[in-house]
Amino acid sequence: MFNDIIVRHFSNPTHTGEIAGASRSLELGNPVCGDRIRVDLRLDGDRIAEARYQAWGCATSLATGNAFCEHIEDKSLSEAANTSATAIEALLGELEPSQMHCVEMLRSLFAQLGSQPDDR
Amino acid sequence: MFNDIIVRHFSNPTHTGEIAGASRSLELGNPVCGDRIRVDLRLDGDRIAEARYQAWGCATSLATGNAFCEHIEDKSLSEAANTSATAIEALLGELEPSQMHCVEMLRSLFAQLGSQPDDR
Amino acid sequence: MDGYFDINATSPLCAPAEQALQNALRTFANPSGNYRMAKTSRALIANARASVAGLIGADSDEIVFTSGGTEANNWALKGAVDAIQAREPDGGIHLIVSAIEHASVLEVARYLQRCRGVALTVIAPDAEGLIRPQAVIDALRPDTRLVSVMLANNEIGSVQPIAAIAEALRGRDIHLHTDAVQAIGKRPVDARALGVDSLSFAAHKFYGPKGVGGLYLREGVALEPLLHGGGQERGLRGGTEALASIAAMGAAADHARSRLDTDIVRMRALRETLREGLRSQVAHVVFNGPADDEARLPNTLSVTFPGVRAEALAAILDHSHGFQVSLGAACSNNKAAALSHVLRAIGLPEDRIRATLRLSLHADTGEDAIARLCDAIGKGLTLLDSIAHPIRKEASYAA
Amino acid sequence: MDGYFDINATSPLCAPAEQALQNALRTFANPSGNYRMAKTSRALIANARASVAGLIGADSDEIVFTSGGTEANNWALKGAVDAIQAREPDGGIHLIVSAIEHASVLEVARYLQRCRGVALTVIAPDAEGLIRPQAVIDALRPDTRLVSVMLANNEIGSVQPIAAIAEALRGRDIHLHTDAVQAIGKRPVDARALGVDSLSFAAHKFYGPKGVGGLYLREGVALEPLLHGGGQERGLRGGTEALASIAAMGAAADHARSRLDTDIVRMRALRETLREGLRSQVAHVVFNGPADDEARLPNTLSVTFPGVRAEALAAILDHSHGFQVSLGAACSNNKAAALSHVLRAIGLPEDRIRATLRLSLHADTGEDAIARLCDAIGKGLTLLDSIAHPIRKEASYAA
Ligand SMILES: Cc1ncc(COP(=O)(O)O)c(C=O)c1O
Ligand SMILES: Cc1ncc(COP(=O)(O)O)c(C=O)c1O
Repeated sequence: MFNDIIVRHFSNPTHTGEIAGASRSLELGNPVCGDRIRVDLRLDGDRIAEARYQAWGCATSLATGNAFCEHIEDKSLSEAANTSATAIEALLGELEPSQMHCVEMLRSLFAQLGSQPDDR
Repeated sequence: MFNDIIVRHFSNPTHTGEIAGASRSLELGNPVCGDRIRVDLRLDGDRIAEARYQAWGCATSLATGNAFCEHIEDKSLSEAANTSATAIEALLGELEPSQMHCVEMLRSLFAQLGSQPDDR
Repeated sequence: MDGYFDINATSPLCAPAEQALQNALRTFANPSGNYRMAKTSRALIANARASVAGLIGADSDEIVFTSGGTEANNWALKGAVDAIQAREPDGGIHLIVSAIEHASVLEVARYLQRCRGVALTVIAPDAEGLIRPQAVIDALRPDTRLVSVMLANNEIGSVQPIAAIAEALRGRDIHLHTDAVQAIGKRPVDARALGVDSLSFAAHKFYGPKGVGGLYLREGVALEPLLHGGGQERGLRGGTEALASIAAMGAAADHARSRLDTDIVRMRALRETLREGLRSQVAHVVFNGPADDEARLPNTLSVTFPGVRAEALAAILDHSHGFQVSLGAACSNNKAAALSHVLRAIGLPEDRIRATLRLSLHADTGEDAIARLCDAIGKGLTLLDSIAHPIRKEASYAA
Repeated sequence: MDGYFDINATSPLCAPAEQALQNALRTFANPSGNYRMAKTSRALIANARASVAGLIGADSDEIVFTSGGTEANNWALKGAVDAIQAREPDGGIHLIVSAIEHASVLEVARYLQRCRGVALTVIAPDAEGLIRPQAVIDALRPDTRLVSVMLANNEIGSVQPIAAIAEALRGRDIHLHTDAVQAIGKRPVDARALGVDSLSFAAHKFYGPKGVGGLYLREGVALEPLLHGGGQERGLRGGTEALASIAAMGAAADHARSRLDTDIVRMRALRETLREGLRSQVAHVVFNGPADDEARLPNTLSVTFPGVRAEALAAILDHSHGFQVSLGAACSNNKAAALSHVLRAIGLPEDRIRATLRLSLHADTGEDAIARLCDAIGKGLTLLDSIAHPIRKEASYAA
């Protein structure tokens, strides 16, 4: 079952889509269940002016993409990348064991945000 | 459980007691469950003027004594003794398996009625 | 209900249980569902589990719901045997049970002996119906792996020293099961304090519905399931949950817990009134079971009327006076089958067993109902006396 | 109820069952009692037994009540193994079950293999989910003593040729059990005509209460009890009878019987409407299970939306549209455990299983609810498509 935060994110996603000519893209796949998330960013200097995502997977994965974009949009890249572990976990609310892999995915997204694009 | 006939006979027995100076007595014991019935008869010639019983045993046994006395009282000895097998069975109504031994007791009583006192 | 003196057989629904059942009738979603409706069903079960756990001093996680006391007893014994045999395929299993267990323990023990290669020792109670811990110790063998002694006996109300038995068995790798079906709601039951590995209960003995109950399974104790299936009850007991019955059992548990202390005091007083009433009404009457009030259920009287066929007395009480009581022996042409194994085990001879009634009362029994019962018993005995007068076996029994 | 498309999981109480349950709540006497009150309880059970027997073409004497389908399935298989092992302690036992049985059969089969020395063969269905009688015959061994094939599958609705299987097994001294839990109330079930030795049912699948059901046991067939106890159910199943639930099950059986013919016609029509609605709403949709309408339950649709995560679609249907449906696979990090064993058995690859929903409707489902469901599915797919658009695995699926 889904907590209210997850429900809001997957049933009324606010940040879906692609960004033509995105400044940067993050991409992620979960090898076990096959879930995938891609996030496009439009940067305005250090500021994340726009974040849009596409996702394929279970409802919690879809919610994860939206929660991530909502959280980072309008933040500076470094501020977003430095989101604390506690704050990351709080982003999805309380999860059931079968949904825990989405916290992992979320952590990966934040980690990618912090690493230099050319690190990849 | 008890049918209505049995209930009437054991809860309001009409023929309990002994007859001082009885013309004849029938007596019966069930070796398995220990039930006992004794019936005293006062004969007026061939007519059973009075039948009284004492019994110790389960409720159906107690009812059996009363049903027997009620049935034979005021009949001639031969008429009572010749009560048909069907009529005997009908006297106690429909019985459960655990109550069937009372039909046996009833049959014995009728059989004793038919045999000469000196047969015993 | 006014003439009902057979509460140990089963109880009516208490008002809170009936209300909970009514409320739950429309909560029908399968708790295993992946949608919101299923949440309500799951919450209902979780609440009931907490209520039952609270009643018997357990954690929610230690409670598994079953279809009643019989399933719980079957499961505890068969599930333990399966688990032990799986762990140690070559080891023998010796099982000890008391002779006064309910059929749902005794018949399982006989099945395990007959079909599953289990060695069985049945230990006798003393004349008061008590199983001394020493009797259990004396029966121990190196391969003893399983002991089942009931907490309270349904017929004579004797309460067994389970905590002492648990103490004696500690450290020996023996599964100790207790059938608490008859104790719950009639005395405090604290599964953890008792120190048992498993403990069974049935809702209908504490004013919940029939057909639902459960097993307390101490944390860390493993049993093979008896009902294998779809993973319900954390994989321990398959089957779509009996939602409404479980909800009602939870409410009955809360109710029983809140009333217990006053109920016990009241039942004791009522039972004393009944005992005194019988003594004054009947010349010759014998009470079976423990002499010590601490070692008996507060609501149960096993009464022998020497020389009387209790079956006939019970029939008169029912049909002429509207009282429901229970027998030590049913009328049957099959002697052995019909005699109470409990009364036999405490040494009553056959004629005494056939002369025995069980009177079990509830806390809401009226003083007047007790007076009327004593009066009816007196009248019934007088009637039976008048029928049997010259041929009765023993001296006159009506006062 | 309006958005409820998960009737195969469980059904709500029908009005007659609820009424019967209400009426029975005050009938509390133990049916084993020796007094008049107990007669009412016994009559209630006898009536329910006759009603259930009438629904499935059996004699009252052939019906034994249990706590549900899971207990009935466990009992049939374990009880047969116990009975056979008691008769022939030295003979081996080979058991055949289909791969698409419910967990309450499959898990029992695995238990019997693991703990009871039973040899097990699991036979595969064809791609439509049908077990051919020849597949059973091919699996036979000289020591085959037990076969269990369900009458109707809960996930894809395939109806198995049980009568033909029974015919093939006749004279071989093999116990044939069928799990009819999902068939009853959805198609005519005649236990005698099927020719099986035992058949299980659960009230909550035909609008009766949860936690009660039973086993049809053909006259002359012997099983060791699973619940040993106080001699209830003619010694075949111990435990104080679940009076109110049994009464409600009886009423549900009468109700199901009287409605069956019209219900079937109506469910078929509704299912066609649903199928057509999905076809017109969704570009790419696959229906699983038998092509032949005679070989499938009239109310069940197993639908695959290739390229879609059904779990996400179901979540949207629930939270945004109020529809309850069931999944072919739950979201889980443990791949194997979460995938439907039925869909795997008919050969669906993992991504198709994760793309599958089960829609099971009831006869009172409104046409409008079906239209709204199709619309909601269309909207849900469009939303998912918009989220996944550039990274989805397959071509666009919304029409
Ligand atoms: C001591 C005891 N154990 C077990 C049971 C069995 O409980 P149930 O009939 O609910 O299965 C009973 C009562 O019937 C009992 O008195
Ligand atoms: C085919 C089948 N058999 C058995 C069962 C088990 O029934 P219950 O959950 O009532 O024990 C179910 C449903 O849960 C089922 O669908």
